[in-house]
Amino acid sequence: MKLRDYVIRRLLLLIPVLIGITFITFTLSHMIGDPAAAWVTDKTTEQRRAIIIQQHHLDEPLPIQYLYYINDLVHLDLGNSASEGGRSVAECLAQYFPATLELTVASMILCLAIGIPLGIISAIKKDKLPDHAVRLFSLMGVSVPIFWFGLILQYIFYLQLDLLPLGGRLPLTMSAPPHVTGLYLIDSLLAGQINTFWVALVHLLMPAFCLSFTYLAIISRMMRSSMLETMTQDFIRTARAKGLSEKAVIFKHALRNALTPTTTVAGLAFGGLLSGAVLTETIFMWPGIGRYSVRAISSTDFASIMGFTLLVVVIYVFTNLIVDILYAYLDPRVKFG
Amino acid sequence: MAVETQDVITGQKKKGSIIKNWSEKNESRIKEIKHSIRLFTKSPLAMLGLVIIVMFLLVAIFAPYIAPYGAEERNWKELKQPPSEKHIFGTDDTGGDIFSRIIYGSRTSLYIGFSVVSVAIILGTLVGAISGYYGGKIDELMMRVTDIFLAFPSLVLAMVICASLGRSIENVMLAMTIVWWPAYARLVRGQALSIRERKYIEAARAIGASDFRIITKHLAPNSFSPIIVQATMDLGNVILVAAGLSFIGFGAKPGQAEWGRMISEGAAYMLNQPWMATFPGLAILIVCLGFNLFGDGLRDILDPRQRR
Amino acid sequence: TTPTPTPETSPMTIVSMVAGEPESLDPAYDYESAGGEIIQNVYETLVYYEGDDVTKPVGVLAKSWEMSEDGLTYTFYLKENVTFHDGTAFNASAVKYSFDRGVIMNLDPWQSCISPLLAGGLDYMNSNQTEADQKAYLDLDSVHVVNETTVQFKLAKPYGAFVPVLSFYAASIISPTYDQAHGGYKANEESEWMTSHMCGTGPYVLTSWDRKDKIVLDKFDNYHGTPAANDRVIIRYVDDWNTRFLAIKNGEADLIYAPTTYADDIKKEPNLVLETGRGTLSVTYIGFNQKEKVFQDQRVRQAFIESFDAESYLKDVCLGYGKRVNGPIPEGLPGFNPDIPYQKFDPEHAKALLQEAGFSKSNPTTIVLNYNEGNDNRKQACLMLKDQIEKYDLGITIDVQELDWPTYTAKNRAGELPIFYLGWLADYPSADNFIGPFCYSEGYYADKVSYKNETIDAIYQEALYETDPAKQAAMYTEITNGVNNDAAYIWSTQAVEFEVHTKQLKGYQWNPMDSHLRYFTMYK
Amino acid sequence: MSEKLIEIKDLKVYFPIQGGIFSRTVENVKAVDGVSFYIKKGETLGLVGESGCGKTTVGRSILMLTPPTSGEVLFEGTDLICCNRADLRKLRQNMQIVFQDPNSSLNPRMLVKDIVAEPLIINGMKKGEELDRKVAQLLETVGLNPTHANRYPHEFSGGQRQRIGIARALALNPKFIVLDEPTSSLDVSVQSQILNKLEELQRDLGLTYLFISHNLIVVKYLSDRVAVMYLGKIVESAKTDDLFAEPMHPYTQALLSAIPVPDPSIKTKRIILEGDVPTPINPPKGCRFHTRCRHRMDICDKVEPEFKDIGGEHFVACHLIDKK
Amino acid sequence: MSEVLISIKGLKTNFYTYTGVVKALDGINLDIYKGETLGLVGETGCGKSVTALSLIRLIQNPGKIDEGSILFNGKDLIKLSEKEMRSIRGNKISMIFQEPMTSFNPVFTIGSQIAEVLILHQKLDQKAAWKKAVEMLAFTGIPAPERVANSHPHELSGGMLQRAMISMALACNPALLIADEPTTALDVTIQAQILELMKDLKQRIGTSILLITHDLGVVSDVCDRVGVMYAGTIVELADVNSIFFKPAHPYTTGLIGSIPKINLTSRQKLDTIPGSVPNLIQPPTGCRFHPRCSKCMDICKKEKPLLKNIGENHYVACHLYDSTPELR
Ligand SMILES: Nc1ncnc2c1ncn2[C@@H]1O[C@H](COP(=O)(O)OP(=O)(O)OP(=O)(O)O)[C@@H](O)[C@H]1O
Ligand SMILES: Nc1ncnc2c1ncn2[C@@H]1O[C@H](COP(=O)(O)OP(=O)(O)OP(=O)(O)O)[C@@H](O)[C@H]1O
Ligand SMILES: [Mg+2]
Ligand SMILES: [Mg+2]
Repeated sequence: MKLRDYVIRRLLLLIPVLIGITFITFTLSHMIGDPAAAWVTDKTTEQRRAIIIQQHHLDEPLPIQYLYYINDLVHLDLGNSASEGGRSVAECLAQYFPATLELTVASMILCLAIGIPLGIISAIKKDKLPDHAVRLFSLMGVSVPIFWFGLILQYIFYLQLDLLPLGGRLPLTMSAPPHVTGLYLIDSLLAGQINTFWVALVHLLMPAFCLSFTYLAIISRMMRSSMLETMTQDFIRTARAKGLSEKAVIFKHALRNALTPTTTVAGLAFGGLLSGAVLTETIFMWPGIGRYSVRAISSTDFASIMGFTLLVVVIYVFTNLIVDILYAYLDPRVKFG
Repeated sequence: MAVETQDVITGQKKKGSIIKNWSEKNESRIKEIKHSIRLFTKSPLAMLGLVIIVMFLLVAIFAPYIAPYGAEERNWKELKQPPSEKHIFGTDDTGGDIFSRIIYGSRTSLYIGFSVVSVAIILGTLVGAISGYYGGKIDELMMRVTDIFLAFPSLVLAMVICASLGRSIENVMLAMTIVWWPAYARLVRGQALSIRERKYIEAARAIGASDFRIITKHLAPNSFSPIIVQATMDLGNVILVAAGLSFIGFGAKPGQAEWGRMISEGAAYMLNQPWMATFPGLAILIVCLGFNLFGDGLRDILDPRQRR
Repeated sequence: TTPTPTPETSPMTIVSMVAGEPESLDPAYDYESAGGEIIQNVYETLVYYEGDDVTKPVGVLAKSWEMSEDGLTYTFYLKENVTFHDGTAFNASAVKYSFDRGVIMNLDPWQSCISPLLAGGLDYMNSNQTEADQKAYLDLDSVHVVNETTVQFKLAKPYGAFVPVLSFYAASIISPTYDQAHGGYKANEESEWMTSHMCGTGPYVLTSWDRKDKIVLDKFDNYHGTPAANDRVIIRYVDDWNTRFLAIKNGEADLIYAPTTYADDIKKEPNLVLETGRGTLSVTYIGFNQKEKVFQDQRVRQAFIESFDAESYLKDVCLGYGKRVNGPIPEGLPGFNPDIPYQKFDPEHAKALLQEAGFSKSNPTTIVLNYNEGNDNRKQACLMLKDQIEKYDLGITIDVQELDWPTYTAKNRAGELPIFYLGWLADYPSADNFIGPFCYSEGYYADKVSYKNETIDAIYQEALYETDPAKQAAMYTEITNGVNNDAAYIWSTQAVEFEVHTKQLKGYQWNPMDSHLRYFTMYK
Repeated sequence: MSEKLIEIKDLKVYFPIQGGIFSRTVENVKAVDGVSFYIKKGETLGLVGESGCGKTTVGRSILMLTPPTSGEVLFEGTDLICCNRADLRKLRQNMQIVFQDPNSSLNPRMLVKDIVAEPLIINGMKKGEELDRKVAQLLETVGLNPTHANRYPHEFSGGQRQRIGIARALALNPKFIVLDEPTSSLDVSVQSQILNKLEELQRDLGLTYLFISHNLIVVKYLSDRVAVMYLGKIVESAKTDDLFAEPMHPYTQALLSAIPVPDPSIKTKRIILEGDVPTPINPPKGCRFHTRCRHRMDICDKVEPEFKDIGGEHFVACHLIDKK
Repeated sequence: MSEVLISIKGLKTNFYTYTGVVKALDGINLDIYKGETLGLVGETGCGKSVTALSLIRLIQNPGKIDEGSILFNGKDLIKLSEKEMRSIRGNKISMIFQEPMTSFNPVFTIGSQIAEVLILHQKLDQKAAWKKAVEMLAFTGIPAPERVANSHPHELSGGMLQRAMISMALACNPALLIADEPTTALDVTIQAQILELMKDLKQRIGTSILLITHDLGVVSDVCDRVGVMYAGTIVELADVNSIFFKPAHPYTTGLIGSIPKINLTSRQKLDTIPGSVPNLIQPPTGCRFHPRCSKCMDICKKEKPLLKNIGENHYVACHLYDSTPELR
C-alpha cells in the first residue's frame, strides 16, 4: 500500500473512533441527571432553563439530541463553564491550553533527552549495576504518585533548598509577555524579554520534570528493551564480524533500529502527559487545562470536564495518528496494513 | 533440555503403562516450578519486589494486629502532631494516627487493585480471545470498540466516568474497570492472533477439537504469561490511578483510611506538617514499586528468550 | 529591553490574596462573598455602618431618611455632587433604576432579600416575568423618584429591618447610563457585560479582571467621600494555602485569607498580624431533615445534639477561633440574648435517648452526614459527631460524605440531605435574617428540613412588624427557646474575624458586614 | 493397491489480500491454482517443490484446515467440501497431519500424555485407566518410553517431539496422514529414525501418506509416486523411479540436478535456474515456469500447457511434450 | 599439501548460563590450509557455529574462550587485543551467515553496508568505497549492481541478499571466508545458484573457505576436506572421499549411513544413530559419543580419545584405533 493510501485509510478509520468518542461523551453527559447541565448554573432560573432546553433541543428524542450534540461540537459550542462564571468552555480551553502545551512539550523533551540515554546505558550494561540502577529508577518513575512527587519536589527544591520557585508560570510580581502564542518561552523571546524567558524557564523546570518522570521511565524501559532486542539481531553480529568497533555497532547499527519503536511510545506518552497534567498542574498551580478540569470537577462543572476530555482525546488521537504515520515513514520495512 | 534417551530406543520398554505415583507423575511440573524459582532468585530487583508485595499482603491481612490504633480512631486532642514515639508517623488534622491509617489503607488499595484488575482481565480476556481467535468481522467490530476506549488517556476517561457517576469508591472501581478492560482485550487478542498461527492449534483442529476447547485449553493457557505480567504491573498502576482520582476528589470518603485521600488532605499542610502527605505517598510508592519490580522480573522469567 | 516586573508591591499598592474568585461583579446577580468584596469596594449602597458596629446604619449615598407612620413608605434624601465612575451624576433616578433592575432581573440575592419587601415585588416574582408582568410591576412605581435627590420606597408590608436591608451589597447603586450603554437588563438573565464590568460611585474603579488570577482596583479620583488611602488594590486569587502563606511571608502580599486551621503556623511568624476576636454575623449548624424518618423522632434529634461536643470542637479543633452560639442569632445582633443556655453535651443521656428510640446493634442503621468539600473545619466537626455517636455502639453508622458546593447547595435546596453541616452568613444585620430562615416554617432552611411549629410561626409573623426593639427581642428569645426545645438544629459555632496582614500594613478596619474586606482605609 | 483413497480435482485455494483505503480484497495469493491428483490406498505420494509453491496449502486443504476456494476433495468418494460439520468431523478422524516444526506443533503447556490423549478425549473417550493404557501403547508404537508421558514437550529432543506428533496423529487410527515436511527440521541421523518409523508404520498399519518435502532425496526414499509443484500448480507427476530416471518437465530436470547429492563420486552438471520464484499473487501468464525456463518457446507465455498423461501414470504439463 | 593458514589448537569455549556451564567446545584441533574448502559437519548443537565464532572471537556473553590457541599469520588470535582483532575481522577473516534476510541492517542500503567495510579496513573514501561496493556486487554475478547497491535489504530476495553478503565478505580479499550454513535458508534452486557461485569464486580468488553445514550433499559437492564434529569435539577429519567412502569413526559411519542414497532403487532400512545429542552441561565422560556408540568399550567411558592420524591426512578420535600405528 502506498503511504498516501495508508494516511487516507488511517484518517478514515479515525471517523468511527471520533464518533465513538463523542458517543461516549454524549452518553456520559446524559447520565448525569440533568442534560442541560452544560449550559446552566445553579443560579439559572427555571424560565431560563426552559429556554436553554429548547435552544439546545434537549427535549428531543436521544438520537436527534446526539445529532444536535455533534452539531454543537462542530461549531465549538461546548457549553458554558459554571466554574468560570459562565464563560464559554471553548474560550476557557483556548485560554488555558497554551500553558498546558508549554508544560507537556517541555516534559516530552525532558523525557526523550533523559530517557533515551538511560535506556541505552541500561541495555549496554545489562544485568550490571548501572542497569539495575536505571531499572530501579525507571520503575520508581512508574510507581510514584505524580501528585505526591510534585509535593516532595516542592518541599525539597523550594522549601529546603530554595532553588526553584514553588509554582506558577511566572512570579506573581511579573507580568506575562505580550500574548502571541501563549507559550511564555516563545512569546518572551519574540518580545525580546530575555529575563522573562529565563524566569519562565526556571518556573517550568520543576513541573516539567515532575510530569515527565513517569514517561521518562517508560521511554527508558522501552529504549532498553528495544535496544536489547536489536542487539540480538543477526545484523548486529554481521556488523561485529565486519570488524566495527562496539561503539559503531551500538550507535550506528543498533540505535537507529531501536529508536523507531521508541518513537511510538513517545507518541503515546504525549497523551499520557496531557492527562498527567491534571495532577501536576494542580500541584504546581500551573494555569493550564488540567488545573481547569480539576476546578471543574470540584464544582461539578460538567461542561468544562467534557470540554477538557474532548480536547485531550482529540489531541491524543491525532498525535497517535501522526506518530504511526511517521513510524511507517521512518521504517523502510513497515508494510502499511 | 533433552532427556537422556538410550532407554527409549534400546528397549527395556516397561510394561505397565503410565506410572501412578504422584511425585513421579508431577516430576516435570515440579521441575518447571523449581526452574522458575531459581531464575527468579537470580534477579535481586524482582526479589525485592516480591518481598515488598508479601509484606504488603501481610500488613493488609494482619492490619488490626499491627496497627497501634484503629483505622478511624481519632484523638481530637492530638491534631497534627509531628512524628513521635506515640505516633511514629505523626497524626493528621483529625487526630488520626497516620501509621495506623496507612496500614489500614493497604486494605483499601488491595481491594481496589484486585477487583479492578480481575474484572478487567476476565472481561478483556473474553473479548480479546474471541476477537483474536475468530478474526474477521467480530474482530473488526471489537477492535473498533476498544480503539475508542483506548483513544482516551486512562486517567481522563476514569475522571469523566467518575464525574458522571458520582463520587464513591465503587464508582471509581467501576470507572477504572471500564478504562482497563480494553487494554487486556488488546493484549489477549494480540496473543491469540500469534498463538492462533502456532501449529498446535492447527493440530487441535485437525483432531476435531471444538472452538471452545481450543480457546480454553490451548489459546488461553498460552497467552497467560504476558497477562500475568501485565496484571501484576497493573495492580500497581490501578492503585496509583485510584489514588490520583482520590486526590482530585473522587473515591474515598472523608476520614476513610485511603492513601490518595490522605495525601490530598495532607497536601494543604505540606508547609508546616509535611508528614501528613509524605508517609502515605511513600506507602503508595513502595507498594507500586513492589508490583512493578515483581512484574518486571516475571516478564523476564516468562519471556522464552530469557529462559535457559 | 529590560525585564518588566510590574511594581505591584510599590508603596501605595495593597495586595490581598484570597481563595475563591468572584462569580460575578453584578450586584443584581452575585450572591457570594468573593464577588461581594469587589462590589463593596466599587459600588456603594444608600446606607452602611461605621467601625465594627452593625446596630446603627449611617448614610452613604443617602444623607438621611424617614419612615412613614404606617411603616409602608421610606423616603431617602440623597447626597449631592456624587458622580459615577463613568462621569455621570448620581441621583434619585439612578436609585430607582438600580432597584427596578434588581427586581426585574429577579436573580438570587434580590429574590431572597429585597424584591419581596417592595410593593408588588412578590407578585412579580411569582409571575412568569413576561413583558406584561414587568410592565405591571414598573407601573406600580414602588421605587418612586420624588425629585433629583429624593426617592421613596413603597413596601408591601411594614418591615422593621428595611433600612439594614439596604446595606446589603445587592442593593448597590449602578450607573444607569453605563448599564444601558451595554445592553441594559432582562428578566431572569444575568447581564453578560455587568458580570465583568462595573460602574459605581465607590472609592475604587475596576481596572481589570484576569480570570482565575487577579482583579485590579484603582483609586477613584472623583470620589465623593474621603479618598482611598492607597492608589491601587490588587486582589489575587490563589487557591493554595501554601502559596498564599509563602507570599505574605515573602512580602508579595499584604493581606491573605487564612482558614483558622493554620492559626498556629501564622502566630509563629513575627512579621504577621492576626486580626481576630470579633464575632462575624454567622452561625454554623447541623440541620436535621425531618422528612427523614429517623429525624422525625425528637429524641433522636436531641440525642444528636447532646452528642456534639461543641465546647471541645471550639477548643481543640477551632483552636478557640470561634464563639459558641445558643440559637440562630449570633452575638452582636440586636435581639441576641446571652441568657439562653448553650446546648449541652451529654453523651450518656444521648445514648439513653437513642436506646429509647429503638436503636440497637441488632438493627443497624446508616445515616449519611454531608458537608461541603474543602472545608476542613466542617469535615472535622462531622467526623467528631460521627465518632461520638458510633461510640455508643448502637448499630448506628454515620456515613460522612463530602459534596462539591454546587451539588451540595442544589441537594440542600431540594431537601435531599438527611443531615448536614452548613453555615449562614448575614445578608443584612438584622435578627430576622436569622430567625426567618431557621425558624419560620416557610423560611429558607426550615422549609428544607420540614421544620414547622405553628406557635413559633405565629410569633415570628408578629415579631416581623414589631417596631419596638425590646419587645421584638423578647419574641426572638421565645422563638429561640422554642426551636431549641424542638431540638431542630445543632448550633455549632459563630465564626470570628480572622484576617492576616503584615506588620507594615496600617489602617486595617473590619466590619462584620464587610464581605471580606474594604480597602480604602489601608496604607503602608 | 488400486483403489483411490483421496482424489483432488482442480483444487484452488486463494488467499485474499486486503488493501486500499477501505481494505477490500484487492488481489489474491493464488497459493494453489488448479491442482488435481489422487492417492491410492496404502501408497505414498511425494509432493515436492520450492518454498511457497503451495505444498502445505494442498495438504491443509485436504484436511479442510484451509477451506478450498473451489474444486473437489474426495475421500473414499465423498466430497469433503460439501460435507456438513458433523460428517466432516467423523471423516476427519480418518485423516491426520504431522507438521514440519515439532517445536510449535506441541502445546508447550500440556504434558505429553495429555497431548496424545487429546484426540481420544475429543472423540468421546473418558479419562481413566483405559485412556492411560491407550496413550502408553501409542507412545510405544512410535518408539517412545511411556514413562515419559508425564513430561513437557520441551524436555524432549526434536526427533522425539516429532514422534509425539506422530503418536497424536495415530491416536484415532487414521487411514491417511499428511506428512508436511516431517523431517526437514531434523538432523540427518534423527531424520533416518523418523523415516524408518514412518515406513514401518505404513507397513504395519496400512497407512496412506501424502509426503510433502522439498528434499527430493527423502521424497525418493519414501514415495511410490512423486508430484512436482511449481507456483501453485503440479507440473509433473510420475512413479518415483520413472521421475528420477526420466524427468520430462524442464523444472523437474533443473530441480533434480540442483540437489546436492551426498556422494562425492557423482558430479552432475547442474542446471542453474536464473532468478527467483515469481510471486503467486500475479503468476506469469501461460506456463508459469516460462520466466525461468531454458526451453522457452513463443507459445509458453501465452498458452497454459495441459496436464497430460503420457502413459504409465506419468503426467506432465509442458508444451515441449506436445512438440515431441 | 599446501601451507597451513590457520591452526586451531585445544580450543575450549564455555557458556556460563543460569543452568550451568555449557561446555560447547571441548578442545578443538583443526588446521585450515591455504586455498582449501574445509567442511564442518555435525548435528545441531555440536558446536559448529561456536567454532566459527570463536575463530573470529565473536563469542558473546555468557560465552568465553577458556583455553587454546588460534595461530594465524604467526599470531595467536586469542591473545590479540580487541582492537587488533577488529582489524582482522571483516578484513583478513570474514564471515557470512545463514539468514541473509536478517543479516543486513534493515535501515541502511546494501551499498552503504558494503562500503562500510571498505572504509573501515581499506581506508577508502565514501565515493571510492561505494564504487568498489558496486564492483563487488557485480563480481558475485548480481545483475544491475547499481540498483541493488541503492536498495534496502527488504527489497531484495534471499538469494540476492546472500550474494550481496558474499560480496561484502569478499570486499577486502580475506584470507579466510567462514560460511555458516550459507544455503540452509534458501530454496533448492537458489541454493544451487549460491553453491555454484562459491565454487566459481574459489577458483577465481583462492580464498580458504570454512564451510559449515549439516547438509552432507553440500559437503560432498564443494568441500576438499571435511571435519565431523560431535558434541563439541572433532571426531574425524579427512578428505571428502575418505569421509564418504571410508568413514572411520562409528559416528561418521552412522551419519553417512543414515542419508537416503539417491541411487537406491528399493526402500531399505536406513542406518540410525540411536539416542540424541547429549546435554553439554553434563557431557558424557570419556568419549562423548560413547552412550550412543554401538562399539562402545570400557575405556570409552573413561578416557577421552585423542585425534589420531590413521591414514593419508585422515584423523580420527576413537579408541577403536588406539592400536593402529600412526602413519605420519
Ligand atoms: N493464511 C495465508 N494467508 C495468505 N497467504 C498465505 C497463507 N498461507 C499461505 N499463503 C501463501 O500461499 C503460498 C503457498 O504457501 P504454502 O505454505 O502452501 O507453501 P509451501 O509450498 O508449503 O512452502 P514451504 O516450503 O515454505 O512450506 C505462499 O506464497 C504463502 O505466502
Ligand atoms: N549464547 C549461548 N548460551 C548458551 N549456550 C550456547 C550459546 N550459544 C551456543 N550455545 C551452546 O553451544 C553448543 C553449540 O552451539 P552451536 O551454535 O555451535 O551449534 P551448531 O553446531 O552451530 O548447531 P546448528 O546446526 O543448530 O547451528 C550448543 O549446545 C548450544 O546450546
Ligand atoms: Mg510448507
Ligand atoms: Mg549453527
